[in-house]
Amino acid sequence: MAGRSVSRGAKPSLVLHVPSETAFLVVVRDLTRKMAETAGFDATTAANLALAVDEAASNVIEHAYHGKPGRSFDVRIDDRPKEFRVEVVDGGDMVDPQRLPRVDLERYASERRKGGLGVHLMGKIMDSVTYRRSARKNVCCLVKRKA
Amino acid sequence: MAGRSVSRGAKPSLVLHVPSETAFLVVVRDLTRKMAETAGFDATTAANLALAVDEAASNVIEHAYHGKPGRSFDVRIDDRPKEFRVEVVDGGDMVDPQRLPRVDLERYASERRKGGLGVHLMGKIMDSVTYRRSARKNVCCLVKRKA
Amino acid sequence: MTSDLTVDTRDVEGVRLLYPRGFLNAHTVRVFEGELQRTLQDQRFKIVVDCSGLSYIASAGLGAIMGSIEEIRGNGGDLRLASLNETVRNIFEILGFNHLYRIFPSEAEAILSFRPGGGPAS
Amino acid sequence: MTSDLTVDTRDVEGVRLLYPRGFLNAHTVRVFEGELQRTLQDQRFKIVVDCSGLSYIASAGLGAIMGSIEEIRGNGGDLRLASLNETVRNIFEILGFNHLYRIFPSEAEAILSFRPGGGPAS
Ligand SMILES: Nc1ncnc2c1ncn2[C@@H]1O[C@H](COP(=O)(O)OP(=O)(O)O)[C@@H](O)[C@H]1O
Ligand SMILES: Nc1ncnc2c1ncn2[C@@H]1O[C@H](COP(=O)(O)OP(=O)(O)O)[C@@H](O)[C@H]1O
Repeated sequence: MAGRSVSRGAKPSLVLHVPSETAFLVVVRDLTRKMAETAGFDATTAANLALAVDEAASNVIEHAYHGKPGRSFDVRIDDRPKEFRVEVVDGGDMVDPQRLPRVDLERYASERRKGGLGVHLMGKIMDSVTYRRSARKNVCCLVKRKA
Repeated sequence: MAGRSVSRGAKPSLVLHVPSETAFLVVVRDLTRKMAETAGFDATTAANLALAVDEAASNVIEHAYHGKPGRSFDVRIDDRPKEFRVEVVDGGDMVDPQRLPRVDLERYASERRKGGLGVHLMGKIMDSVTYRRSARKNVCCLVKRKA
Repeated sequence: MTSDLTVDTRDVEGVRLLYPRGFLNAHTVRVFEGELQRTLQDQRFKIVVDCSGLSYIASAGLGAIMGSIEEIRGNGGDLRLASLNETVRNIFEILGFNHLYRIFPSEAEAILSFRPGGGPAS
Repeated sequence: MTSDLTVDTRDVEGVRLLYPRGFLNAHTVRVFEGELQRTLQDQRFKIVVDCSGLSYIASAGLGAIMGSIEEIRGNGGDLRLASLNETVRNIFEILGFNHLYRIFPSEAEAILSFRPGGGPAS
């Protein structure tokens, strides 16, 4: 068999502008997973990266916008040579990264809490998760290094 | 069996901001197909709608931007109650809708042409395809009525 | 019309089976929580969540399970999981949930584990 | 690294088989055109494109086929298609290409059709 193929290197960034409704989370997820697979991550890692971005976007809808529809946020996906970087940018309430909860899974169930798992998962999946304020926007930056 | 479900009605618009590279066409396609399925179209129709948008985006990259990277265009997807509407917006060369070719498939092969099929396909798939100039941008508007 | 999550239920040998079909995230979690609440109201504390139709789960879904487990176990029952796909199992492992919950390859094994003397999780 | 399109080739009974795997649009059409050109340079004019690995085709791919068909038929050959999925077949039908090309359910049937007395398209 003879063969030829087209494959892809790192790409300039793609931005998805998303209304503040949870119905769109699945679109954020699918796009992130596709871009992560294109960036060379295996299927399981790509699914995990998509989950981390789903969590960041869920938090924007629930906490920055308090579940109000009619707002929007951006998901900027950057496939860089050494890392896969996603920024979730919103114009809602600020996050205080110092006040993000830390989860102790041993005690979690008995505390009867439901929150905190999203931030915990993002940290487990990504190499870094940082929050900053830029041009009056909140930017949550998620980075995964390439192998 | 007892059951519950969440399903979706019409949604506000989602915008994908895309670099002018053919490598991103697959992302445009996947997003359109997903949104079309969510809007209630069957799998084959959703794939066709995704193809029409792929064709419009390909034309922007090839004809409005002449294959130059470093530019970008927007794909705005609007799931309205009675129609599914996609606008592809670019800042490149204008299209003259009058000069878009009409394909006569009977004679097509013998004319040894390769072009014209994209515009033809868009017209076959959509209920309407219109071009307009707005705020110094080219807008290609593709509409499919819901059944 | 696509449906993002449905949750069918069934009772077998006194065990309540939940069949989430679709994905379980912040958008769909209310449906799942609703079925879980109904199960507890029915005084059904032996619960198997058959995940064969579940494409993925986000923290909202995991939180719903976490939020009910004390009540379930406090009533002498348990919530056990079956037929997780690779994506879902991976998330359970990342969170260490595989140490908090008994997970079975198949629904049948999960049901059998509730019989007196039912074997340990495989 | 994902690959968007590969085109393997094989010769069987004097027929050149092309196996596009992936999708065929403006991004990937060069690869497909390259293999088609190589086929013509090899003076292979009995061609079967086995589409079982093709997820979808856009006008760029259809144009590549259209652009070579006259040369192929002018040399006493033909380009025939096999194993189209629902999405791809639907596009061929929308364009009326099913009247311009012979399309077979399987690769074997497409190959056999090139034998002297090979049956009509099904
Ligand atoms: N983008 C955000 N803006 C404001 N607050 C946030 C944001 N993300 C997280 N938080 C805070 O951190 C807490 C934990 O978030 P998370 O782990 O996702 O769990 P949950 O969202 O289920 O509460 C939230 O309850 C909220 O107080
Ligand atoms: N967005 C556009 N901007 C400028 N010209 C366009 C655009 N779309 C189509 N055209 C013109 O219409 C022609 C036919 O387009 P199409 O049917 O897609 O075939 P192809 O792109 O293969 O030539 C193009 O060759 C081009 O001249």
